[in-house]
Amino acid sequence: MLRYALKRLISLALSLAVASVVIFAVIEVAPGDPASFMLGVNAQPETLAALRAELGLDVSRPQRYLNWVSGMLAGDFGTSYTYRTPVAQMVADRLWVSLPLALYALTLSTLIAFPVGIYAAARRGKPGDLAVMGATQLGIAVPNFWFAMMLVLIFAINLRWFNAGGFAGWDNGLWAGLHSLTLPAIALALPQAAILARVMRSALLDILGEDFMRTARAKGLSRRQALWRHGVRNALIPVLTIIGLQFSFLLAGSIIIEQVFYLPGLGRLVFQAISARDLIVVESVVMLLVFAVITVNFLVDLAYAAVDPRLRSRT
Amino acid sequence: MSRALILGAALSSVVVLMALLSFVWTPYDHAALNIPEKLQPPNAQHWFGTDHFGRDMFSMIMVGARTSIAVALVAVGIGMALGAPLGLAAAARKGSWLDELIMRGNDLVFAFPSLVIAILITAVFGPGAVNAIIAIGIFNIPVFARITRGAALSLWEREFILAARVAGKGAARISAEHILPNVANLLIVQGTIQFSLGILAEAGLSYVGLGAQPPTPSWGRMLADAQTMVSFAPHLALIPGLAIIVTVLGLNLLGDGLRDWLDPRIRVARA
Amino acid sequence: MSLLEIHNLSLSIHGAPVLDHVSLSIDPGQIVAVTGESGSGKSMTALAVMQLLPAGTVATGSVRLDGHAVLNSPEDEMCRLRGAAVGMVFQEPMTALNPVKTIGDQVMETILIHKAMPRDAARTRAQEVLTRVGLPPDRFPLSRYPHELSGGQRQRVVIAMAIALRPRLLIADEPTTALDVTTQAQILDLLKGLVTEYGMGLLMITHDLAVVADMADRIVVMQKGRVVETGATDHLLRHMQHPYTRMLFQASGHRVALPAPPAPAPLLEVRNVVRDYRLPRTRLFEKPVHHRAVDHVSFTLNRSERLGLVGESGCGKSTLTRAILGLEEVQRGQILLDGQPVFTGHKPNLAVRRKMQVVFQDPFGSFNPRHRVARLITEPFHLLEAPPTGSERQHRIAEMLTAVGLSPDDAGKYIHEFSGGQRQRIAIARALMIRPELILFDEAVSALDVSVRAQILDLLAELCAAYDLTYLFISHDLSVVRTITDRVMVMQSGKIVEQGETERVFADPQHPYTQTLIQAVPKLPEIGQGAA
Amino acid sequence: RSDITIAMQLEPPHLDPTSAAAQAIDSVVYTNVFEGLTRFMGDGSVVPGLAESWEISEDGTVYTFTLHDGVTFHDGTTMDAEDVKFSLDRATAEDSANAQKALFAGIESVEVVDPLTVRITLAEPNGNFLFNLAWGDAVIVAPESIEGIKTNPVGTGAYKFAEWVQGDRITLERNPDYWGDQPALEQATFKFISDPTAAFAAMMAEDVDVFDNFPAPENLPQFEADPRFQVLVGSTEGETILATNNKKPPFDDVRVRQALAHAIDRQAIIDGAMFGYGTPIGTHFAPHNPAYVDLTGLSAHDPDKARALLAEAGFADGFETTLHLPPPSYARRGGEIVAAQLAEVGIKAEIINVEWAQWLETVFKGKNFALTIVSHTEPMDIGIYARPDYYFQYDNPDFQALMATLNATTDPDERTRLLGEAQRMIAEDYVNGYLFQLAKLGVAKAGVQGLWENAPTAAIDLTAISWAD
Ligand SMILES: Nc1ncnc2c1ncn2[C@@H]1O[C@H](COP(=O)(O)OP(=O)(O)OP(=O)(O)O)[C@@H](O)[C@H]1O
Ligand SMILES: Nc1ncnc2c1ncn2[C@@H]1O[C@H](COP(=O)(O)OP(=O)(O)OP(=O)(O)O)[C@@H](O)[C@H]1O
Ligand SMILES: [Mg+2]
Ligand SMILES: [Mg+2]
Ligand code: NI
Repeated sequence: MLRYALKRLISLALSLAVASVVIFAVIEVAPGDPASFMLGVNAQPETLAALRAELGLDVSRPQRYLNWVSGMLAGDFGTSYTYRTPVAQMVADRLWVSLPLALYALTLSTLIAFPVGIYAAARRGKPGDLAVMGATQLGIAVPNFWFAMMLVLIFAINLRWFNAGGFAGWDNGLWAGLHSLTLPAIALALPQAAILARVMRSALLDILGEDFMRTARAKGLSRRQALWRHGVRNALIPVLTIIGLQFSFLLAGSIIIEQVFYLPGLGRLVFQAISARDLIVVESVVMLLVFAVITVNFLVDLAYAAVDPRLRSRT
Repeated sequence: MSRALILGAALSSVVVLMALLSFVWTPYDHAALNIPEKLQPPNAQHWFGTDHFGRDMFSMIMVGARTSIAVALVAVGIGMALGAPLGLAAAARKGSWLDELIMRGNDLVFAFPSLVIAILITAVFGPGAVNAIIAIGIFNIPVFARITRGAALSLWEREFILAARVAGKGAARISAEHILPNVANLLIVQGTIQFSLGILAEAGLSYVGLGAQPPTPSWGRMLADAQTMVSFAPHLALIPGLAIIVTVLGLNLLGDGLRDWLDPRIRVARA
Repeated sequence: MSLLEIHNLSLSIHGAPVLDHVSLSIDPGQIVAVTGESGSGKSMTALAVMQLLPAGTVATGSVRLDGHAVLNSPEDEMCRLRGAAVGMVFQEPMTALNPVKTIGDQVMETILIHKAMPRDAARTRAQEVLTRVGLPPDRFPLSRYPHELSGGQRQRVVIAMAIALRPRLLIADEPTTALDVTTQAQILDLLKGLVTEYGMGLLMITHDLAVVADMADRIVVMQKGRVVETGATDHLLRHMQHPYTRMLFQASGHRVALPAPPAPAPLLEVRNVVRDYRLPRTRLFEKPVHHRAVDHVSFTLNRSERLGLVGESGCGKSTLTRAILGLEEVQRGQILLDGQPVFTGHKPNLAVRRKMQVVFQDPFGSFNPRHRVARLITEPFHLLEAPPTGSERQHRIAEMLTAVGLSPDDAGKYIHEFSGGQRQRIAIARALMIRPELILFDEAVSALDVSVRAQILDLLAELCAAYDLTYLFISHDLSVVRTITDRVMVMQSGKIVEQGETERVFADPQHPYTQTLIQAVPKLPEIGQGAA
Repeated sequence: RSDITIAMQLEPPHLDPTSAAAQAIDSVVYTNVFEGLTRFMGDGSVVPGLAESWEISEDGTVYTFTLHDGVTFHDGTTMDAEDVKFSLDRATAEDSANAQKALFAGIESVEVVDPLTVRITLAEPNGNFLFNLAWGDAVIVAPESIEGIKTNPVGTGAYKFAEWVQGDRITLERNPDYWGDQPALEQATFKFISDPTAAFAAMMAEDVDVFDNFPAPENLPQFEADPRFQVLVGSTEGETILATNNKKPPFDDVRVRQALAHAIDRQAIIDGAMFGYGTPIGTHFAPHNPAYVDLTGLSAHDPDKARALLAEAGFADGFETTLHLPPPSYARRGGEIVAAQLAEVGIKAEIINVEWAQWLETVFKGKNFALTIVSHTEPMDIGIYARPDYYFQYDNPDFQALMATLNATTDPDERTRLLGEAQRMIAEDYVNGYLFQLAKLGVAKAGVQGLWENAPTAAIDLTAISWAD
């Protein structure tokens, strides 16, 4: 177990190192000089040079890469070119929107997907199953930004049950915060729930064909008892993989949704930073997202072990 | 043949036929502006209505299908053409540095939040269909590499591969002669699924303005253009949205149906 | 009144008939063995008693279990019966247990689900039954997970689960098929003991006639969904009526006549071969640990000699085969065919490979399902410098297919169009295609039904006469090795512990391991009708 | 109510109006947090700000300002002549980061006469000087608080900076110690909503009270029809033009540029891209300015004439070119229409959508473009045509001379005449395609009063705003 964790940890570190090079390289070739963007159309050359020096843009690329990486290792993500505040601070603020949103969406999608998937698996081939499977097919096919648009149109503009967007802030209480994250979370969660429900169902169906399910029935467990006691936990293994993938997707992929609901989250930060050529912010946020994805995958791997004792003892 | 397969094939072929038909015929010139006639709801002249420039939506949807299909197809093609050989090679040299390199490379690509990178790539290299293809294609490579490797590994354990080795065949030859044909079904099915994901991805990129550029019509961009007008011209958003849904639904049903039809045992990853 | 009374049970699955008027009964304390070929409906009969039949099954007739009419019982009533009144043990111990739950939980579940006793008492009872099946809690705590046990131990857990509530009837569907002979003997003993001790009825399903003869009070022989013969064991063995029963018994003890071996002239020489597998490291920077699968093995195989290799599962037989074929490099020692090494300079020596072919165990997995027979069996031509083409090639294909008892027309078919026995014939045809000097048979008949196995063994004997074969025959089935080889080697944990003339080794085993092995094999009584 | 939530499209990068071009900074802080010696009013007039009064020397080169007494910065320090000197010196310094250094170009010296009197000497007379000092880039800052100005602006205005939740909002609070009249609102929140859909949704859901410059003209009829809202349509200083690279063949040929002008149908662009909001212009000048001359007739929509001109220039079969479009919808949508209109006369313009940063890099700085659509939002910016190195690269010595004369002229009538001449000159040279004057589209809740209808500069003057009872 420890060895397993350690090995994963090392490959995690390696992945991060390679990722940092790739990100830096991609962003370096981006056209558009941050300094001239900031100073606008009438900037004087000497002003520009002064600003470039101030931003640390006047050193060579490798040097800049090293500065960036060593800064990050020390917890210093640099200073935003445009906002002139520490990137770490900005990211931390945004994280308080993106992370709860991702968790909220993930919780919603899990809460929807589990019962639905189990229901469908238990009624395999019956009308209930077919209806659920049809609905999930549709759920997968719906682009989430389009879904978000429709949600806003219906629930915010017409019914006015929710705010059309924006974030009330956690200072106004948990409820206010959650309320403003509800529509975005639904927009993110439903298509994901459709995928998760399908995975849950097919994993369960696979498990239902296993010998030990027959053994359980032979002990006197009813179909339902066997499904819950022996099926669900085994089915968690493939389901966990998907949840892991989805979390990364939700965290990173909410860019568009944050855009639709104008939430001050990480996704919007990246978008703004890209269009403002705030390279240091882009680099750091993307790096952070990669870090999050890799870490989540690592945690998922560890979670496997919690679910599956076979992995635990693989010393 | 299952109902899913028939329905999926029907929906997908309607879309494909529409795209093909658009090369020779559309009701109107999809690019012709007619500002006095803008924002008409669906009617007898314009079946899907007109957009904010008075263009015929039906013609735009037809030509847009072309864009979506082309971008997704080429992206999946890239993913498969590069991913499958990598997967075969990794499986053939299981446990070697090559395998390790390929798999770690895969993990790395997987570790990048795909949408962010797609946005980054198109933002850096400029928006446009070609860059969208590359951005989507890159993330298809590990999908195909991984699935090919997984299937190939279990095939390498099979005795008929051992028999081929006893017959003196090398890894490359075995991969081509024995492994590839046996993973082909899997690749086709996964390809269909990736194709549908590609269409969604293209729509997403176009929606944020990083996909195909005007005047090439694209469903995602039609949605973006429609955004502010849904409240008074809902057809602008509904129609491209439904076009995407129908296409993706059709392809997914086709993929699922094909999988059941070709081989009930193979498992397809959908992520 | 009987414990289990099956009367005129007929079953169809999605309209296809599976059982046809099956009747049988079991009394308390009685062991009834159901035997018959694969697919004859044995398992379906057992599942009908449990009412765990696959979806789409229609049953008629009657099944009375301990006075309850089972066939039309509602599901909750059956739930009460299953586990409490009737327990069941399945064939595959590796998959019969839930991998994510401890063995204690799984045994206790039987007790708790029937609310037979409170949790503490259930725990005690679980410990008792596990002790009874030979897994005392001090050595096998309840907190073990299935993967921490061997196959035989897992099968014991399954049995413990089935007997936890002392059911009146125990159904065992091929409980030992997946186990090796020594473990099989232990499990069978355990079952016999339980029957006498608890006075249970045991419905035992097996295709191994020797096991049947050894254990059962009564025998039921099934064929194609029907009971063709039934009776008390001794009586039935002595007065077999039905031709199928006779065929079955004869095929089990099938003997073939091999041509006499010629004077020894070495063909294959294996000298001091060692094959290590590197195990995953347990700690990061420690030295890699190795598992020695083949441990200093040396032997010589003479031209036209038929050599057997026996040993229990995992002792290294297949590993040795792969080493001989030059598919893997060995860590130490030398393998020479006709004086030439099979592996030179880290590369397989194709000139030597040309002289060898192999037949594998799995008749379903040894062929690429996407190729036709002609292409499949000519694959070894790849080894030749000038493979025959055109009509020469067609001729060779036809000749080989005929030699293994198939028709030349079969060349155009796909592999799924053939039965298991036919596939094994095709595998032999493929091996013979390039007229190798040496053929390796790795468990080549283990997956086949007894009757089919008999046919393949006959074929081998014929081919020995016709083509003057030299082969190494690997099997864990001692009776097969005994009849098809001239000389035999016994392998244990990678080492050859004994070798010699087949008859001598079997009649007078020297090494203790060989002795256990031979003793553990259930013996079919000599029936006297004479073997073909 | 005494608070208000005002939405705007762009979030300011920071809050120092004296060191960046971003208009969003001015929108938040101009006159609210920071004040200058003079200031703009909603109608575009320039009135005294921190300066109570001023005197101008005979020759027009020496300005003596008398400051208001008792003005303090939000940190309690007093605002006096030293602060004015500091601010102007900082703006004119060699390493100044001021984005509009040109405004201060003529300043020779700034002297402190006494704590409430400042004397500014110019190198030559400048008729625009008081106007220049009203810009956001010329506000008065204190040396004590300059260090943290970007995130914690300290000014003299009626509102103090309170909180900034980046990516979301900035909050200002009323300054009880304000030297002038106390404004009506106690608190104001600026929310940043760039996405037009989100803007519409936020307005409709009444999440915000005012949208300063509503990004989606197509939604205005809905607001107009809804009694909950009022729509304020005004004008901006934004001349939207099809900027043309005058050095890049074939656009170095005036006939080709003229053909472009005749190929374009302005009304279609205003209707299609702006849903009817905007005033057609025929030259680079704001129509609401008294000196404006209507020259749209010079470039009336006439595709046949355009084709004829192209044929004359040797492009009978048209040619291929590119069209760079920055993000605002006037450019993106307008660009699609322009491309279609150009296609009609045989010019195939490939659309290249760019972000602002890229636009600045490739188009503005690199001059690596053929055509682009952009709105020039600085007030009175016809002077850019006198800069041959400006991105559209119009190099006409006659025009440069004309501008020099204009700068030295203080007589209003003469100035008007010269401006008219300048307008005509660039229109007849067809330097750029002149499309329309960008409208200022404000949306607000029905009860909000005192909003600026026009936008002489980017500002949301909170002091004027109040709620009707
Ligand atoms: N789930 C099922 N659906 C349809 N047919 C089935 C199913 N399970 C078994 N059968 C059919 O029922 C018949 C009897 O099968 P059964 O499993 O009882 O044979 P068996 O005697 O136990 O064979 P074996 O020795 O191989 O276990 C076979 O022809 C088989 O093909
Ligand atoms: N690739 C491998 N890596 C590590 N260990 C292996 C590998 N292949 C086989 N082994 C181990 O080597 C030992 C011998 O395996 P082998 O397959 O030769 O046994 P066998 O005698 O053929 O058994 P069976 O009768 O089950 O086929 C086993 O303990 C097995 O776990
Ligand atoms: Mg069976
Ligand atoms: Mg083996
Ligand atoms: Ni008798």
